[in-house]
Amino acid sequence: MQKIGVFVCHCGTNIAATVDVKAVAEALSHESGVVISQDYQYMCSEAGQNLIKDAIRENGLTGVVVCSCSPRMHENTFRKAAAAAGLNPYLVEIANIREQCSWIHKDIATATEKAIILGRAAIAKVQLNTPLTAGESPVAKRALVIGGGIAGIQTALDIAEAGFEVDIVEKEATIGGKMAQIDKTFPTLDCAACILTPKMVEASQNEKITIHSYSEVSAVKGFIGNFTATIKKKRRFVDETKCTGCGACTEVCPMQKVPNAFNLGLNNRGAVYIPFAQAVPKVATIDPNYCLKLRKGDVNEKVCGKCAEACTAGAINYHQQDEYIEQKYGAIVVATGYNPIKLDKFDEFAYNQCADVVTSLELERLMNAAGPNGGTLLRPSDKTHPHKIVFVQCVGSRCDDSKGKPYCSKICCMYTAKHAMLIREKYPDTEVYVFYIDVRTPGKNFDEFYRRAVEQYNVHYIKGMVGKVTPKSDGKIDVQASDLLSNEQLHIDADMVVLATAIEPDKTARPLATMLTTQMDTNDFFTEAHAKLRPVESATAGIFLSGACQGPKDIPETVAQASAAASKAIGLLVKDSITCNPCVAHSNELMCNGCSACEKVCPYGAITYQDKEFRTPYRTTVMRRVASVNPAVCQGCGACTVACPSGAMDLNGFSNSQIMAEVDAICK
Amino acid sequence: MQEAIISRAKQLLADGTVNRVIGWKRGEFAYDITPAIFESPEEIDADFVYDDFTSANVSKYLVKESRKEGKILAFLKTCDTYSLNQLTKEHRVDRDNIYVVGIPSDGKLDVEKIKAKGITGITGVERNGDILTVKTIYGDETMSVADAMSNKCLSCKSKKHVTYDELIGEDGEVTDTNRFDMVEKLENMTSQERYDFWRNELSKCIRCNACRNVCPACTCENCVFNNPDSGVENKAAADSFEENMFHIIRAFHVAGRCTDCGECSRVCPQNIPLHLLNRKFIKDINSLYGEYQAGADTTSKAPLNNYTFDDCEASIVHERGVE
Amino acid sequence: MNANDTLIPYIGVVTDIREDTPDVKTFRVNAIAPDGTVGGKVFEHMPGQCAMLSVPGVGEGMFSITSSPTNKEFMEFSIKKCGCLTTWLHAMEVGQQITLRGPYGNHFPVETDLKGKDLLFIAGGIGLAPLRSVINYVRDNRANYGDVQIIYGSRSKDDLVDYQEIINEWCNDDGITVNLTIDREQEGWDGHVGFVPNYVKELNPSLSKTVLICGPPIMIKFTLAGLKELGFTETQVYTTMELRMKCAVGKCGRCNIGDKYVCKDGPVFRFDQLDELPDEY
Amino acid sequence: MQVNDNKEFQPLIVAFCCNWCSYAGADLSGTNRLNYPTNVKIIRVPCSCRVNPIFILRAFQRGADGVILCGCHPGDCHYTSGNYFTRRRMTLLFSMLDFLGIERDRTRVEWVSAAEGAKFAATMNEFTEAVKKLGPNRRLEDLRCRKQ
Amino acid sequence: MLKISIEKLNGLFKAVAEKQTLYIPADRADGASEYKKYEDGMTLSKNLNTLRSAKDFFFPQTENLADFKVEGKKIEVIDIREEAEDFVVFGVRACDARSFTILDKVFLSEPVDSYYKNRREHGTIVTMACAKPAETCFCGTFGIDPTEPEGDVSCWSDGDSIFFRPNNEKGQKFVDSVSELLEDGDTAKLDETKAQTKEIMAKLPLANLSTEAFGGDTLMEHFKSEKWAELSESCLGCGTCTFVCPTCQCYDIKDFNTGHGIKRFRCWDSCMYSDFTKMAHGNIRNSQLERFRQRFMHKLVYFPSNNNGEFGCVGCGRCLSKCPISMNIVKVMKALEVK
Repeated sequence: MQKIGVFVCHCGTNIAATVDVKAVAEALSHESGVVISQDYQYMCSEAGQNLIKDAIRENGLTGVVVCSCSPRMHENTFRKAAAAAGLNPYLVEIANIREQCSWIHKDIATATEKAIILGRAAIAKVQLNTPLTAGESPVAKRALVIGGGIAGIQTALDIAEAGFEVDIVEKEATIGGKMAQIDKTFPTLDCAACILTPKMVEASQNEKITIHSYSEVSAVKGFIGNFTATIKKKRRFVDETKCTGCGACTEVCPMQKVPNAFNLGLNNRGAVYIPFAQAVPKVATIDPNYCLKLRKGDVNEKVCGKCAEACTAGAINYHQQDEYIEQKYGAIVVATGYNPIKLDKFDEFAYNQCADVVTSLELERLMNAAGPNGGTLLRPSDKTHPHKIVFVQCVGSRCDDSKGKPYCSKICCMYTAKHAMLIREKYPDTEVYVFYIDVRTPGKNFDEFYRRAVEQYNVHYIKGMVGKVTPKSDGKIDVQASDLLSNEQLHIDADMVVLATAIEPDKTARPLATMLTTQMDTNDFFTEAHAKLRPVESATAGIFLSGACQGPKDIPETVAQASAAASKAIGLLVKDSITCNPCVAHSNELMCNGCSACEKVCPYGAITYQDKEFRTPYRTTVMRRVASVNPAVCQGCGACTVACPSGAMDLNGFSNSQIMAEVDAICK
Repeated sequence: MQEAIISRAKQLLADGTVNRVIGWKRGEFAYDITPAIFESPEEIDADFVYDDFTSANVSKYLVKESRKEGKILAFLKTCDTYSLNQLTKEHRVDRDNIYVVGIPSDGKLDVEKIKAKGITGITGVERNGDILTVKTIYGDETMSVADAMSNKCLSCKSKKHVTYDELIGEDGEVTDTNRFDMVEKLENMTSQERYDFWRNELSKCIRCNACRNVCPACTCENCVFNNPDSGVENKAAADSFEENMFHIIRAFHVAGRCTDCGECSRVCPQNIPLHLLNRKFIKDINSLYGEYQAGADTTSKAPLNNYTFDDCEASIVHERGVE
Repeated sequence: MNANDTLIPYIGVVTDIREDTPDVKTFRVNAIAPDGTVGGKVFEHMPGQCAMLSVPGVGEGMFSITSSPTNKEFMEFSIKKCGCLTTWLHAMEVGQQITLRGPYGNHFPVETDLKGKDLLFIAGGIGLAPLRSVINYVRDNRANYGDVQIIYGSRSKDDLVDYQEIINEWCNDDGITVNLTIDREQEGWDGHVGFVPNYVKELNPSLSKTVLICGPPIMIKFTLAGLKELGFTETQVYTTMELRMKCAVGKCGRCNIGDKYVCKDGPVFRFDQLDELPDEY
Repeated sequence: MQVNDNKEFQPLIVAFCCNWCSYAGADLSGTNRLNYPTNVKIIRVPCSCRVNPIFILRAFQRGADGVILCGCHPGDCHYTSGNYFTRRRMTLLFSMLDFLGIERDRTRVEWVSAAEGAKFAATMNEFTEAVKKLGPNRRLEDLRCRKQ
Repeated sequence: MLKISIEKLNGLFKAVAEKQTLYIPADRADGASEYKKYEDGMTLSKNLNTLRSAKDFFFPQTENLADFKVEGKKIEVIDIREEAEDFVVFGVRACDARSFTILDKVFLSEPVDSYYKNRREHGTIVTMACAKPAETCFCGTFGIDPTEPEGDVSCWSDGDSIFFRPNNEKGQKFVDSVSELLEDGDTAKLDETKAQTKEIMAKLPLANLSTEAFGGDTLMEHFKSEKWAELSESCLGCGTCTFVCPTCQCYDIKDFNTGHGIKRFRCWDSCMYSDFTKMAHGNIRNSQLERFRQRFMHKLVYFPSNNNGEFGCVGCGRCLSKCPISMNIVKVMKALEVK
């Protein structure tokens, strides 16, 4: 038989002024199962809590209902009090008779009547409450950072600094990401390499950090504190442990017509290569698509082999195979970054027809001292000095058709101002035009920076759209545009056109999100757990977001978010175990159909399926596919409980029968 | 057609592809055909039938049958293949253990419609083009085939088999139908008229559960209406509320999963147009969330297990025309 | 409409609750007079008959009446916790009212076939509940019956229903032999250990006895086989099948085994009667 | 249904509120002392997506005259996607109730954030008035549950 | 014999309905017919039989048995039974008329079901002979003559007039109450109609169906038959056959908490339902085979065994036309009678 204690709080006069608390306590004392019903000035006070504790002990209460302020206020207080008296804390229910009764009503009679009904509902519910125990699950003290750009590097460094092992998985041959390709950074115009490469070195030298370059995450299983990831180390045909990065192999390689990916194909490199001078790890990699020996198919054939001959360390290994590493992690940070979009759909800009129409990232390389032209800005087509350069903004950004992206790529306005300024600084004879829709400069010193470009460097900013870019036979490029302010059609004979290309999440992000059971928006940016309050966490517990994989960001923002993600991960890794929310869903396997509806609506990937054997009444067995909920991952939203047609899914603390009992009590 | 099917069934049994066949067995009269499982060529020769009255959708039996030892041969009409696909998607059948032969259907007849014409004592039915001759102990009667056509076939949504291992006959296309006409007509009534319409219909319900038990989407291990803990368990409607509730919940549970096979209305002993409830959901889903045909594939997310950021708000219901 | 209908129940009040085993409680039920006085029985019955107990809103359930008709003060029900209603019953306190209707079914032929006979009671677990009514009836009409032997077994000592009554009363009666057994060795138990069917064979009771048996189906099956081995005939053995009863009035259509309705033709059957029925039990 | 002294029809409104936004919004309207009628009784659920259509039907069966479901604004769900499912489910359910001739103004979904105390109170005032206009729920009630 | 011309029949209905509730088979929009409370302007359906049988009037699908008030530990039983009002069910066919003999054996045997008895006592059954039996009819198998229906009053139509014959006191009372509308009539044409009907009966496809192979003494033989597996394999386990059946009477008793009291009600249940025999300790008929067998064994073996050979089926044919998968008692009988 239930023994329920009801405790009605006056909250001074907050409740008592509008609700006849004595009448409420009296009325509720007659409810089925209620053995004690009291009122008190302040239930949340120590004396009030003691009243509850004593009642639990003396009456052997099986449930407690406190009619008081909002459960958002003191539910925890009363749960703790119950626990202190030996009652499971989840056998406490709150009837909110302050915020949702006394404070909003004026008439004592009706407010009291309503308070009684709310009390009844809480009593009806508590009768069906079951003791719940928060489970615990251990935390593996190691983090996985996916992506080795500035975001990944910063996150890894911060986590390592806190004393935890970190693995960086980078799909390219070196870490560094996009920042390594950038020439200067806005708004300070300091050299990107100068600030990035020390960080790369730091990462490589940190004992806690393991860098898996030229590697991919091929599988992730598990849940917060307890992930298992499989990392595929792609074969680079060079033994990383032996290679000294001397570069001798790259010099002897006879196949020198490989488009240099690091320079975005603006020049060539060898089939065996080190991406750039400060690459980390500084290890050579052989591109099997171009290597004369590997392209043959049979490495035992006597073809080329010059690099192996040149390598004094004996690091070249044509027989190398992909290697798979399985590792346990407590936390995963996604830092997969971005890429400029492909411009195949933007024929109007003649990008594919004309070598002198370049993207902004290509311009970075063209202007970089380590770039193809050693830092001198020359037209890619004829290596001449350009005198007139047109920048086109929002190429593929803020598009309302399917060609581009609906969002603002955020960084273009600023880097274009930077490019314009740098060009005008270095080549005062070069005229620079910028066609823009708006110039967006929210950020510290950003607007000043842009104004400097316009005012000091006389960059021609024209509000308008570029309609068509046409390469002309004389090597010039006709840029046809409209000036929206003067409403004029313009034709500019440009030497170069630079397209501020929209950025998009890396292509590896979506398969990764599937593996991680994290959510993505329609643009493939990872979705944060809460747009405002949990901006660096994914909705899936234990998976954090760093950098542009979550949305377009500039470097300082990326670094800030990287550190934030790191601190969140550290917060998780310092725990030996995590307490799970006991108000989670659970599946009744006898009723489960295995239809997967619950799995489809679970935002956390907390539901998995297994084939289980069930006994039939005839002493035979049948195999059935049934769902099971991982309580460490489930957050208790209840979406699955409604998606489940058979009602096999139910939610602890808010079970079907509990909610229906409340409905019944209210409608009684 | 029947000959082709029978001979193929016997072949597949003989060559060991399958060890049994699910199809239809002839009855006492021309029309009382029972789904049945055949294990030998003799049984097939004796009783297998495929004719104007083999309207039963046998896909639901495969939930149980596909888990048994050995592969089963299922002859599926176009609409039945949608049901099977949906079951496959929901992991309710072991598709690998089923050999599906798609068979064409040019529309099945509904004996209830013949009887509704006042024709009784039926001993045989002959279809000659558009004319149906019903032989009775009181003499022959004729009527148009269209008048005897089962409702589900009158608004056939597709002549295309969406899953099969082989086909007998030609495959058709997904067709445009008038299947939402009646839903639309009801939508255009006033709320009171709709209420009266449904009260009249649903008050006929005897809660025999035929609609649920025949429904290929209703394959729950334990139906909520049988589960005392579900809060909706009941065996008979003791109040008009319970009549409404049963049908709302039944339709809601198959919303986005119902392939519109029409079995519920076909088997209803009280001739309640239950399919209209399902079609209302289908129509809503199509118009609000984009065209969706349950069972057309085995991978798409059901509309109720899916969303887009810019779905309409529930208030759209309030904004519709007539109250 | 003054005629009573058996479907309209009486009200009884629980006046004592005894915890027999971890999952069996024995409830004492008294009648309640219109003026509110509590006492006496709600209705009379014969040993082996059943009553439908109910808590409105929770459900109805059929239970055998554990007390003997010779007890004029109260009725008792020994109830094992297994479903929704029994869980509720187990949670109730003294003073709780419940509804009763009955008595239902036939009874052990204590005034006819069993009269003057040596009796052997074989029970397993909660199966003692219906037999206890007969045992106490026999004890209270001692002169009408011959020797009485009781073989009772349970999973453990703690699972023996009515242990105190067995030890303190039955064992002290003249002419009653009580043989207790438990399934597995247990500390503090120096009695017999082993399953009931085997124990029965070990004890090798005299073939003159009439046997009344009740317990889990599997126990009944093996005990019956054992008895037959010993030379007993089916006409000597009675059992009760009240578990199958539902409406109690032979109308709801559930409890029948073949053409016999357990609630009307039973629940007490002689095994030769069951033999004529299809093997559906 | 409650009966007042002046015998004006007093509807019973059941409001399901998600714990994170709407329940907090309701608290806020209390904190700000924004009145709404006592007819409204709130049931707290973790997320609007926890609300099973069965609960809504049950409320009507047991005597509710109106049922309102409040959750976080789309995009703000504490569980990221719960209210999107709610939106589809309830749209279809309400559409079905309407199809069966149940007055559509008896049901409503409203997104109320934790900051929208005023909106919560206004919504409840408005909804109560709307249901009051409809009169007692007769089309989806269970006569057995009607108070004598 | 007393008669009324068919044109005047509605006048008779009106007169009856003035004094007591009258139910007549009326046509529905979908062409089927069902019993409806007579109101002015309604006409008698020409259909052979109603979708649902007349059993509903005596054993309704749901009925309140008793109410309870529970407060704290106290329980109050409220006997809600009231004397039923007199009513007339008109146009019951011979098969359905016989169903009351069967239902009476269940509900009026000890302990008597007062709810059923009450309605039975206050209800007058006016039967109507059949003239145009359907292919699904096989009442003859159970010794029912559709031209000689039982009931409190038997009626016949010869196409022009309806003839009345009271069969008992209650029937006489009914005939007396409308006697001023009736006149004496010649039955020559009626006899001809009856003879025609009998001819048709002999030609019905199920005319030769026999109960010879069934009855109490065939229990073990049929119970153990191997044919049940095949017969039941496609059964959906719905309750259609049982709910349209005029003789099926299985029920369940449940409590409903209204929030201000408990209502105990009885509702039809079906032995075909998977949870029919599910109780706290388990299910005694776990498979559809067992449940399917139970239904037909009950009608063909158990019931006759307990009721002097009377079968639990009246051959109305409803299950033949309503079973979703067309499995029915006729197919079962034909399968089982083959040795």
